[in-house]
Amino acid sequence: MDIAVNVRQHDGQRPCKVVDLNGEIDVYTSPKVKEALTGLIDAGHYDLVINLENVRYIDSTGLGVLIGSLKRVREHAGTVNLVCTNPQIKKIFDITGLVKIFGIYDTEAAACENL
Amino acid sequence: MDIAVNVRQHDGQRPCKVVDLNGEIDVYTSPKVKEALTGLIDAGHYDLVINLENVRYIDSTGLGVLIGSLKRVREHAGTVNLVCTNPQIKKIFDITGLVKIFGIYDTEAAACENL
Amino acid sequence: MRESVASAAVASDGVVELRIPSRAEWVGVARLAVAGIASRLQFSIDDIEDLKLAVAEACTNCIQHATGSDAIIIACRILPDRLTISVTDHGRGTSPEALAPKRPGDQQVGGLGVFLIRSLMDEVEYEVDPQTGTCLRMTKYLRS
Amino acid sequence: MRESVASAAVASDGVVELRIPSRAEWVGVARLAVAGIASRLQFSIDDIEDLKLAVAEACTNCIQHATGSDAIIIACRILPDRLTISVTDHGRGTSPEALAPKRPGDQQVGGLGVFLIRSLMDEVEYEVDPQTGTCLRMTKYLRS
Ligand SMILES: Nc1ncnc2c1ncn2[C@@H]1O[C@H](COP(=O)(O)OP(=O)(O)O)[C@@H](O)[C@H]1O
Ligand SMILES: Nc1ncnc2c1ncn2[C@@H]1O[C@H](COP(=O)(O)OP(=O)(O)O)[C@@H](O)[C@H]1O
Repeated sequence: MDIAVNVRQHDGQRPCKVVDLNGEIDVYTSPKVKEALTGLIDAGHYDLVINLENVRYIDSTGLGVLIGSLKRVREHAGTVNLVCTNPQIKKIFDITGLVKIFGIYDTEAAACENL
Repeated sequence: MDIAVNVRQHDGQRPCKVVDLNGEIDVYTSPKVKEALTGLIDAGHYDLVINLENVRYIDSTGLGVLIGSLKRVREHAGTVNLVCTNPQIKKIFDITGLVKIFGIYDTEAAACENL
Repeated sequence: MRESVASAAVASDGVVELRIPSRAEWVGVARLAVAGIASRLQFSIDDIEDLKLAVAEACTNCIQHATGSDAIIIACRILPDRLTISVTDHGRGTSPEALAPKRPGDQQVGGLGVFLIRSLMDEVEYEVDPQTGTCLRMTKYLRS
Repeated sequence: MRESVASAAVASDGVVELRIPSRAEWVGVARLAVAGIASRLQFSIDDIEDLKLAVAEACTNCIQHATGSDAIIIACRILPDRLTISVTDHGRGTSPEALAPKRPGDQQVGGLGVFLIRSLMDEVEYEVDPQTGTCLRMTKYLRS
């Protein structure tokens, strides 16, 4: 019922920060995710890949944090791509229409290449 | 929160039935375990190896079923050996003193050989 | 391996009730309990995930919006063909419009909770009293 | 990764309460809920297993011995240094001797439940009323 956040540098065609999330993102844990993403954006990192492969659960507060981050980086011509393979979590992005505003990829490589 | 029971024949020095239990043994599931063990004993199988390696949880009703089976096979000069490596479950056999009445082994091979 | 106990539970008028403080750290316990109840009733893994999310969204709304409520009561009623879950708080209620069915706006940070609840459950009903609080009753049917 | 919320919970007088029908199939839900609560409070994995077993033994006794009780109430009180769980039924009570501390007899099929509860928890107290039922209050301290 907790979340672990880990940030890595990815030096590809277009360098970016990769944020690994591991656990469950809910009303209790999403402030920790928000803090990490806000920290990166405040430090000038506007291209982000958020890896949700090890996220077993996400609710609307988690979605809100992702949407908020996307809006902020877009003000700086940046973008947020997601890595997600869990069908239940994909379903939530589908239902809410968020598939249309996020780039969602099956692999981290694809998410980084398509920034 | 459920239990799966599977019975295999073991043809060693002393042939026996090996009972694989997988899941949790509690007041809800122990009747199913009892039924399986009673069935074997009624059919004349008095040497039993009960493999608890995939048992994540056992309570006093589960212990009661094991003790009841041991008492019944002993009336026919049989015995019940257990395979158990889970430290939490070993601890319960320790606390209750059941380590003294059951043969408890780390491997199925050892449990079968020592019947 | 999973055996249905729905019919047995009905006989004893099966209600499982959980009461948690209206605080973010206890929503995970509500999710766990609901997952346990739903798996006893032979709901599919997908349906269990839907139930967990719907209950969590309801609890999150109590915590974030039900001003003055210190507890959340989650009552699960087990019927042979369905599970009805009510989530009740005793805080300040909202207007019916806030809870009405609607599609979420594009790129809007909030406003997804009620939409998700309505999407994931088969029947959803809000009872709002500005004085005594909000009661959300939602049902999911067992697919057979 | 696990963060203690004990101190925060005290401020709001944290009590998590679960009510289940007095039936074997719901004991697993009680175990899950207690495991969730205990893991929020930074109990070790071993201590969480102890708590699950103690609560399950208490529920099993309500189901098997508390004649006339149709529900079990499990109340978890969260304090900074301990978790106190009460398990209450409203069935026929037993004699204090049945619940007194004693070692289990050799090769006896029953009689392990109360012994395990007393072994696994730090403090155990029974309150028995033949008319109104049995309340077991048990405490485990957080090891620091
Ligand atoms: N239990 C509740 N008590 C009071 N107001 C509520 C409750 N549940 C929902 N609401 C209202 O409904 C609105 C919509 O909720 P929701 O769709 O979850 O979006 P959000 O919580 O992001 O605003 C909330 O903003 C709030 O005004
Ligand atoms: N909640 C309860 N209501 C009535 N009697 C109880 C309750 N809990 C325990 N008892 C009594 O205490 C005795 C000892 O319980 P226990 O050690 O669990 O062994 P067992 O359940 O196998 O008899 C029971 O036989 C019963 O008489």
